[in-house]
Parts: sequence; structure tokens; C-alpha cells
Amino acid sequence: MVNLSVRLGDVELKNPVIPASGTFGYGREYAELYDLDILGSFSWKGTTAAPRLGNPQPRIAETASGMLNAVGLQNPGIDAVIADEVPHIAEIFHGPVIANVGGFSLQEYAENCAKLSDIDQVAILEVNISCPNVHAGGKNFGCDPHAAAEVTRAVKAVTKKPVFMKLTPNVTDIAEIAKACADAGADGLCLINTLLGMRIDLKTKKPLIANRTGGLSGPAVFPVAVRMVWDVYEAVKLPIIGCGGVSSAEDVCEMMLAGASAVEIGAANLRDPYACKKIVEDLPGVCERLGVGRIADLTGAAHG
Amino acid sequence: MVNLSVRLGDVELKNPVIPASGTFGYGREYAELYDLDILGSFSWKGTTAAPRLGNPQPRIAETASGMLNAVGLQNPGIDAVIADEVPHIAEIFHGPVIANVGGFSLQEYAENCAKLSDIDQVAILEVNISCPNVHAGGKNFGCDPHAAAEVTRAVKAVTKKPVFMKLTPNVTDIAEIAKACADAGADGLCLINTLLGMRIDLKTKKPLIANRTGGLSGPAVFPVAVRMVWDVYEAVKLPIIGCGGVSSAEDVCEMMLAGASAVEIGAANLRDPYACKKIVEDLPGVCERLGVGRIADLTGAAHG
Amino acid sequence: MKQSLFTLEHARQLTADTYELVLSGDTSAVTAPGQFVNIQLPGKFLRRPISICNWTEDALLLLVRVVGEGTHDLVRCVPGTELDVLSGLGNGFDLTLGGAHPILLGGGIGIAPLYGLAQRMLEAGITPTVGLGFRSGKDAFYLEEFSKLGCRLLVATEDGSLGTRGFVTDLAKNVPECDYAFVCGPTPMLKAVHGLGQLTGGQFSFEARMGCGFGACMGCSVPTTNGYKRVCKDGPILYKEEIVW
Amino acid sequence: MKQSLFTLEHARQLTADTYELVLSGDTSAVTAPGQFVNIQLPGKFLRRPISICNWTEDALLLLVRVVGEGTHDLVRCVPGTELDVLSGLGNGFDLTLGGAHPILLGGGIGIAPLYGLAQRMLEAGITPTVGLGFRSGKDAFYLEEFSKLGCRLLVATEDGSLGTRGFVTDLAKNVPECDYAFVCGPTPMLKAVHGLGQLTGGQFSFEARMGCGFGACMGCSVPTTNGYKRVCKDGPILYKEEIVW
Ligand SMILES: Cc1cc2nc3c(=O)[nH]c(=O)nc-3n(C[C@H](O)[C@H](O)[C@H](O)COP(=O)(O)OP(=O)(O)OC[C@H]3O[C@@H](n4cnc5c(N)ncnc54)[C@H](O)[C@@H]3O)c2cc1C
Ligand SMILES: Cc1cc2nc3c(=O)[nH]c(=O)nc-3n(C[C@H](O)[C@H](O)[C@H](O)COP(=O)(O)OP(=O)(O)OC[C@H]3O[C@@H](n4cnc5c(N)ncnc54)[C@H](O)[C@@H]3O)c2cc1C
Ligand SMILES: Cc1cc2nc3c(=O)[nH]c(=O)nc-3n(C[C@H](O)[C@H](O)[C@H](O)COP(=O)(O)O)c2cc1C
Ligand SMILES: Cc1cc2nc3c(=O)[nH]c(=O)nc-3n(C[C@H](O)[C@H](O)[C@H](O)COP(=O)(O)O)c2cc1C
Ligand code: FES
Ligand code: FES
Repeated sequence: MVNLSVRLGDVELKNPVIPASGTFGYGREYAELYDLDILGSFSWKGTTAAPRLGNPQPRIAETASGMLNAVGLQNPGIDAVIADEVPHIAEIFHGPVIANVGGFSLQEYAENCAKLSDIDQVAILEVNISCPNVHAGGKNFGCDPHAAAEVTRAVKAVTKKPVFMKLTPNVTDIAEIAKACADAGADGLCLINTLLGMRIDLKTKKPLIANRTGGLSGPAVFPVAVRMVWDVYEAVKLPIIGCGGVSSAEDVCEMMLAGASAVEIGAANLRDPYACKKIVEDLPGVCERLGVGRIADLTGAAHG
Repeated sequence: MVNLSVRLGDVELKNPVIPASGTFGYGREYAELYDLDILGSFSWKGTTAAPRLGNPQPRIAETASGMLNAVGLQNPGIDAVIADEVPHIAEIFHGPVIANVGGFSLQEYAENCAKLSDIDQVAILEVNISCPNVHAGGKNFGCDPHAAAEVTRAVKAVTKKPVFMKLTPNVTDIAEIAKACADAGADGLCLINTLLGMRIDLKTKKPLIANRTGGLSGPAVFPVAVRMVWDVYEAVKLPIIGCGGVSSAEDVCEMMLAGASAVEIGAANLRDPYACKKIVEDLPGVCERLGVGRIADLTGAAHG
Repeated sequence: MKQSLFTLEHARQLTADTYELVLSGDTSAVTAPGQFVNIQLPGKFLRRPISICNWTEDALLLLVRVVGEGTHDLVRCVPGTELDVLSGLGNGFDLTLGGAHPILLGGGIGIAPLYGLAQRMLEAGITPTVGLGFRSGKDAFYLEEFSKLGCRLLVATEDGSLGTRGFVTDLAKNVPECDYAFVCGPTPMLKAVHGLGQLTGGQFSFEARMGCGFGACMGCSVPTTNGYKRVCKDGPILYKEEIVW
Repeated sequence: MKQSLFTLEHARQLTADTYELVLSGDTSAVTAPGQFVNIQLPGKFLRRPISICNWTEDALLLLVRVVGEGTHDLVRCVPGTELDVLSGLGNGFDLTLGGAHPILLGGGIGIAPLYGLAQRMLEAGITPTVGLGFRSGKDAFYLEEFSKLGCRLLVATEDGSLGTRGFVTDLAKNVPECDYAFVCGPTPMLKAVHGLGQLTGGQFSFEARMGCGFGACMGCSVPTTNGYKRVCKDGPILYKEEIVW
């Protein structure tokens, strides 16, 4: 019997499998397909203060072993999420939930996190800093260590919940950003968000994504994600949620070997709605083949 | 009849198809397979001052729609290249050659470029700045705008040949690096080099690449490359050689629409040794389908 | 929605770029004409959404126009090929809302979902008029199939090589008594039909690039007068009064 | 080297994880035993290098051990499947250098290239002794095939369930008169054989992860006493005196 349980700081998960933000909505669509209680957790759709309509169509393009999305954080806004989604989540899932939070100013991040702090089922606040800072000419918070640290501090000041900063891969040195977040008090890190990418329609000679660029995810980015998880594991002592291109139980193990304590699965759910269920089912067998009795022992085992 | 000729500054190429550095050696292996004179140009293997043995085995790993390599700039050194390869190239290829140059110090870059300046067939010096600076604790020249500018100036000071700086994608803002190179006098840019990636062997629980990380290339990176070419095209007025994941005539056109004047093809040659030949053969048909009479008109046509 | 394996039974070429496919498998998730399936293809990351042209208990009929690599590979599958299919996606047409004599308007490959719709209308005692538009006579398909159902069939081609010269809007104008339309086709056609003064109501089938096809990613959302709707889950059928261009 | 399509004619399972494949196609680029082919597989970016076990004018014999997805997919191809193959890669064995009574030592799937080598040696009037090593009796294969060639065959298994208990080095030590070896197998085996005092010379087939397989990328380079050599082009056969561990 393989022990699949893992810890993210003080939060215990029955297994390391977590559907990633933006690919699992607030759980509704998948709850019609399988019992969500098999999951370690799930990370809900990035939620902002105001409702957001997102970007114009088209928002999706295909790439080799991956996809671009420019959904643009479409979500009903934090108050609607607390009013309508949180009670529904309590019905369809009984484990710890990861609340993904977006924001366009320090204040918005802090307010959103404050509002979520009293919700019992929210076990972790996952702060997506791949958002443009409206007060700094749209510069992405996650691309600058100072801005990343500021968001971390702003959020930590208003909540007792564990705060995991979700890092963007579109940086020269992700370990530097990770360290800045760690020094500012983050309880953990989640990486990677999507890589900036673009496709052009040969017929119209215009970008395929109306918003011009989109976020690249899927198996194509897996080696980049593994490398960044490795780098961050070497740089900071915080628990890491590994994410990016994971689509099999083997990938989960590889991500953990690189340093992840748990693993998020994004685009794979869109291609195969049962992806996470299959991964949960496959994990014990893969661990047995690898001679691993406690999956948590894989975390960082490729280092040193 | 589609006109396939393109210009890289003052250098005219019969078509935009250029095998990328490190995937075409010095032309020998491919010359046994097809007539290299069908190519616009080719970029030879990154050449350093001293002969380099490269990294330990394994140096190669597979990824979804791509590969990692950590060859480590194995090459016979610039003097041997000038003595043995340059005369041989003159026999197998009669067009303009792009000389890819590596270096681990400003001085090395400058000396290498100086040595190549008198070779008639070398039409462009392609300066690979994805190399660690031994005088700056191994920091990568290409990750810092000042260092990138310094290399540009050092090289421009010693040669009258057009200098194309080859940029690394592992940066927060590639347009910033491009601008620094442009301001320092670069005649053109080539992008992208490989993305830093990593795979871990589940059986040995160690990185698959002996050097730990490798450079990711192949179709997986295509959307990232297109996005960066777009960004750089908007930022500087220099000719751009687009590179990264190109594997079909359609991809060549897409890269040109993003802003490339010519296109390099790397990993695709390894998977299919005739890849560049096929692309050259397919280009006229693809242009006709797109209603393009002069392929050079595609450059940047998706902008504005 | 259901994920299951379907087996390609046959593929028949209808025009230069259009094919008819029959897939056998469990169609229990299909509940209404106008729904679609989302098909996984080897080597493609995203699935390909295709309307259900018609269905029986154990088979799907699809009409596919080759526009890119995915559709190219799909129509070239050999009989016996197994395909991973999400079936019964989307809301589908509500055939009870169109009155006794609605008009069904389809352009090009957009005629596909109208076929199953027409058949079910006839079964329910509704007698639709069907107007189909093509670029030219050589692009036309499924005329006999629609005729055999026993519905009134009008055809328009842009070059006039078959039927009326013009668009499906011209066909609709010739039957001004039809004031409710079921529509599927390219966006400009949807828009033109939507603008027809004679219509008091209608159901329009939309397309969008999809990430998932089952409502999870917001990749396909479009604005409507009822807020944003997901083409894949809240659509692909949108109602005349809620459509925003 | 030649790029061409080969057709899988048959696949036969030899052990739990080992298969014999016959591919028909143009083998004109194959010039010596010990060369290899590099096979493109759908959905895999890199080709898979496989030794040529034997060949005729229009067919290749391959022995494949399933270790990952690529080899898994390869052995499961149905007869008739066309494969894009680079054939005739690498230097191959030079059978003229081993004297009249060389020893051929193979471990596991490494026995593959020794089969064609043995046959060609016998045709050339050379009588090799063949020593094959396996983990256990149930992993052994191609014993009859080697026997039928008419060469002296010795077998070792690690667990002693078949032939001598031990390794191919133990087999070699039993024929001390053989002082030239042709060797293929896992690296530890190559190293052990390389260290055998009785050998005055030998040819060793190496493996390396490959980017191209035809000498262009330097992905497979290994140090030798003659400088770096590309396993794919200057090898896969390296000579005893040049090998550096
Ligand atoms: C609800 C719905 C029903 C459809 N029904 C049919 C049908 O019955 N018959 C038919 O032939 N086609 C239908 N289509 C269009 C069909 O999905 C596309 O033609 C197909 O996805 C193109 O794939 P490709 O690989 O050939 O083209 P590519 O252009 O190479 O595809 C690249 C990407 O863009 C997407 N894409 C391209 N065109 C479209 C499009 N028009 N709509 C949505 N995504 C697109 C693809 O799915 C893929 O992700 C329908 C689309 C939708 C949304
Ligand atoms: C010159 C040469 C001759 C070979 N001859 C044979 C043979 O006759 N029969 C046989 O069964 N196998 C042979 N191999 C090994 C065979 O190439 C690998 O087992 C195979 O590539 C594994 O692919 P996979 O997708 O199943 O495994 P994976 O582990 O999933 O492959 C992942 C990547 O690693 C590479 N790889 C994995 N193992 C090896 C290896 N041992 N050597 C080189 N690359 C590897 C793969 O090619 C692929 O790029 C030979 C290898 C070389 C270099
Ligand atoms: C359609 C889509 C929407 C996403 N929305 C969000 C989001 O709202 N917040 C966030 O932090 N990440 C978002 N992501 C990023 C994913 O959570 C994940 O970090 C990324 O896709 C990499 O993982 P993958 O390769 O497994 O998809 C989104 C990704 C996709 C594909
Ligand atoms: C095996 C290999 C070796 C490479 N060596 C070099 C090199 O010496 N110098 C250089 O500038 N780029 C080198 N590159 C990078 C390529 O030239 C190219 O920039 C990169 O691979 C992206 O293009 P691709 O996706 O078409 O391969 C190498 C790439 C590969 C795959
Ligand atoms: S395609 Fe994902 S919500 Fe519609
Ligand atoms: S694999 Fe490319 S040189 Fe050997």
C-alpha cells in the first residue's frame, strides 16, 4: 500500500493531485463527471474583486503539445464566488480548497484575500502574481522581485491562512522572485503559470488570439516547469506546488523529484476531463514500480 | 512564380531558409544528403577560441514535441574551423555563410570575430550570447542588457562584417536586450536560442541530462519564439532572423509575419535530415496559397 | 456529456472538401439536435468540435469539412479506427419553440445539425422549410438526404450555378410567412439572418475556438444580453433576443 | 545513410519484453553488421536507434526490447504499418580484424547485432564462438537462431537458470584462446569485458542518447583516446584501444 498523502506546510492532502486554476472552474463541471473527493485539493478559477468578462474571442489557440489561452481572468467576482460558489463547493468537495486570487493592485490582492480568510474550506490562498499592476503602467507583478514581495506582504498582513505565491515563468531568474516572496513571508510557492506565447493565422495574417498573446501551457512546457521547480527548490525552503505540462502519474512523480510537494494539473483536464481521476488512479502503481512507499519521499529526491 | 529572395540588411539570400547553429555542424553531414546550394544560408556550429569537448553524456533528452540538448558547444576551435572547415564549406556550399560565434569573455568574442572578418564567404557574424561570462561569476551575457551591449560593442569594434546578436529567450524582457544590442551597434538579431529545461529519470531519480539542465527546442517552443520575434520587431528596426520550433514552410511564413526577415531551422533537421530541403521545396506552394508573390512582403505583415 | 470510444464505420466523400462519417458507439448522452461532439485526434492537443448531424441509439452521423490538419486526419481515418469522443455537448436546438412552420437555414458545412433537427421536427409533426446555401453547385451536398426526409427544400448558391443566385437570406425572404428560424453557418451568415425583419425569433448555432468543450475553461465565452455565455455549454445555440454582435 | 519508408511485415514476441521485427524496404545503405537504423515514431520527437540484427536486400531484422513508450509503440505496430527509417547508420563491425576464431559477447538485447555479424563471419570462413548472457532463462532468446547458424554457442545467466551461472565474462574466461572480442551489451558489461586480460583487441558497440543519429548534432559524443567521437557516426563500434571509461 503506497502512502499518497503529502503536506503543503500545515495543510495535509490525501494525495498530491490538484487541478490547476482556470482549468477546473469552481468544480461544477467536473463534479458531474466524477467524485471530486478523490482529489488532494483543487485550485479554483482566478478570482478578482470585480466580475470580469475577460478578453474578446478568440481566446484559444492550439500549439504543438500545448495550447495558448487568453481567457483574461473571466470570473464572477469575489462576492459572487463567496455567495454562490463557496456553498456549492462544500456540497461537491469535502477536502481543502485552494483559492486562487488575482489582482491588479496591492489593495485588490489584500482585499480579496481578507474576504476569503474566514472561509473554513479555503485551506490555502494561491496568489496569482502574473497580473499587470495598474498602478505601475501595467508591469506584471510577478516579473519584479520587489513587486512580488510587496504583494506577498500586503496579503500576509490581512490573513492567517497560508499564502502560496503563484509565480510566472516569464522571468530571467525565477529563484530570485521566489526568494523575494519567501523573505516577504510567503508560506509556499506555486509554479509555473503560463509562458507568454503567440500564434499568427496565415490566412488572416493576424494574431490568432484576439488579445495578441496568450499563455502557453500543456506538455510542451513541462521541461521548463521541472527546471524552474528545481531552481526554486534549491533557492528557498518553502513547500512548492509544481505545475506546468503535467499529464500523467509519471509526470507527477518527476515534478516531485524536482522539488514539488504537490502537483497541479491544468491543460490536461481540458483535453481529457478525467485526467486527474486517471492520474490519482495510476499513482499507486507508478510508485510501486519506482519502489516508493511514501510518495512524499519523492519531493526533492533528485537533488544533492 | 513566387519570389523567395530576402535580405538581412545588405546580405541577400535566395530564400529565407537557414539551418540553425548546432544542428548542421559545418555542413559536411548534410552535403552528403542534398545539394546545400538550395539553402538561403546556413549557420555553422557555435565556434569558440579553444577547442571544446563539451559536456558529459547524456547530452540529449526527449520532451513533448521537442528535445533538450546540453552539447556544451563542442567544437574544434576557431583556428581548426578556419583551417579545415572553411575551405571545405567553399566546396559544398556557394552562398553566404553565417558564422556562429561563442565566447566566455568579451575578449574571446572579439578575437573570434576578428579572425573571421577576412573570410569572404562569411556574410554574417552571429554572436551567441547565451554563454556564461567567466569574468562575471558565470552570469549569462544574454540575460543582462549591459552585458549584451558590451559584447555587441566589443565585436563591432573589430569587424566590418554585419553582426547579428543571437538572443536567449530566458529573460523577462527580450525587447530590452534587443534594444541594448541595437543601441550598441548590432546590424541584426537572431532569436531565439533554447529555453532552459530539465527532465528527471524516474528510475535513477537523477536529471536525465548529465549537465542537469539542457536547452529546449523543437515545435514545443514555436509559440514562444513567435511572440518574442513579434516583441523585438516592435522594439527595434533591425533585421531579425526568427528561430525556434520551425518545422514547416507554414511555420516559416508565420515567423516572417511576426517580423522575421529570414528563418533558422534547428531541431527539425535532427528529426528529419531533409527538413530544410522539404521546406525550401514547399515554400512556393504555401506562398501561392496565401496569395504572396514576394515572400519578403510577409516580414512583419501581421503588425499594425 | 459522456467520454467514450467510438469506432469509425465509414467515411464517404461528398464534395471536394466535405465528408460524411458514421461513428458507432454509445450515444446515450446525446439529447437534442444541435449538440456536438469533441473528438480527440492523435498528435493534436485540443479536441475538434463537430456538430451531430444525426444520431441513432448506437451511431453518430457527422459531416466534416476539411479546413486544417485535424479535420484532414479525421476524414482519412480508416474504418475501424477508434476515436476518443466527448458526446452530447452543448444545449442543442429546442424544436418546440419554432411553431408549426419554422425555417431552417444552413450555410455550407453549417447545414449539418439541421439535418437531424429537420428529421426530429417532422417526427414531431412540425413541417420545416429548409434553406441551404452554398458557394456554388459543386460545393452542395446532402440535398437528396434533406429531400428524402420530406421537407420543403430551397437552395441558393452564390454563383447561381444551382438554385437561387444569392444567399440563404434571399431564400428566407421568399417565404415571408416563416417568422422563426433555426440557423447554422458562418458568422457573416448568422449575422445577416439575424438582421432579417421577418423573424420574430430564432435559434442560432455559434462556433468558437474551444479549450475544453464542456464548460470548464471560459475559452469560448461570448457576450450576450444575458451576460457572458459559454458557446460550448450554454450554447452552441443562442437565441435571437440574447445575441450581441 | 538513406531515408526511406519501411513496411512492418511481422512482429513476434520472444520473451516478456523482447520482440523480433521484420521490416521490408530498401536496405541498400546497410554496409556492415553492427550498423543501426533510426526510426521515426508518431508522437515522438526524436527517432529511436535500433541495431540491425540482420538484413537481406529488401528486409531488415530487428530485435527490440520494450523499455519505454517508443519501443512499446514500435513493437505494437500492426503489419503493414509504414515507418520512416534512416538506415545504414554508423560504422559497423569490421569482421576482418578479429582473426579466425574471435569471440562474440552479447548481453541481453545487445545480442542483436551479433547475429548478423556471426552469419557474415561464417560466410567469410571465420568461426566465431558466441557467448550470450541473460538475467535468467526466461529472458533468453535467439539461442536456436544462433545455433542454427552453426557457431559454437555458450550461454550464461545471472541466476544460473540456464547455462553457466554468471556473466559473459565468465564465458570468455572459459575460452582463453579467444583473444579478440566483438561485444555489445549494457555499459557495465562492456566495461567488464574490456577489462579481460585475455583480450589483445576487440570491437565494442556503444549506446548513447541521440539527437540526430547521423553526425550533425554532437549529442552522442564520447571521449576516446583519439579525441571525442560521435557514437552515431564514428561509432557505434569503438575499438578496444581507444575506449576511455
Ligand atoms: C460547436 C461547433 C460545431 C462544429 N461543427 C462542425 C461540423 O459539423 N463540421 C465541420 O466540418 N466543422 C464543424 N465545426 C468546425 C470545426 O470544429 C473546425 O473546422 C475544426 O476544429 C478545425 O480543425 P483543423 O485541425 O482541421 O483546423 P485548424 O485550423 O488547424 O485548427 C486549429 C485549431 O483551431 C480550432 N478551430 C479551427 N477552426 C475552428 C472553428 N471553425 N470552430 C472552432 N474551432 C476551430 C481547432 O479546433 C484547433 O484547435 C464546428 C465547430 C464548433 C465550435
Ligand atoms: C546504436 C544503438 C543501438 C541500439 N540497438 C537496440 C536494439 O537493437 N534493440 C533495442 O531494443 N534497443 C536498442 N537500442 C536502445 C534503444 O534505442 C532504446 O531502448 C530506445 O530508444 C528507448 O526508447 P523508448 O521510447 O522505448 O524509451 P524512453 O526511455 O521513453 O526513451 C526516451 C528517450 O531516450 C532515448 N533512449 C532511451 N534509452 C536509450 C538507450 N539505451 N540508448 C539510446 N537512447 C535511449 C530514446 O531514444 C528517447 O529519445 C540501441 C541504442 C543505440 C544507441
Ligand atoms: C484556460 C486556462 C485558464 C487559466 N486561468 C488561470 C487563472 O485564472 N489563474 C492562474 O493562476 N492560473 C491560470 N491558468 C494557469 C494554470 O493554472 C497553470 O498554471 C498553467 O496552465 C500551467 O499548467 P498546465 O501546463 O498543466 O496547464 C490558466 C490556464 C489555462 C489553460
Ligand atoms: C543540438 C543543438 C545544438 C545547438 N548548438 C548551438 C550553438 O552552438 N550555438 C547557438 O547559437 N545555438 C545553438 N543551438 C540553438 C539552435 O541554433 C536554435 O537557436 C534553437 O535550437 C531553437 O531552434 P529550433 O527549435 O528550431 O531547434 C543548438 C540547438 C541544438 C538542438
Ligand atoms: S471551451 Fe472551455 S468553457 Fe467552452
Ligand atoms: S546523435 Fe547527433 S551527432 Fe550523434
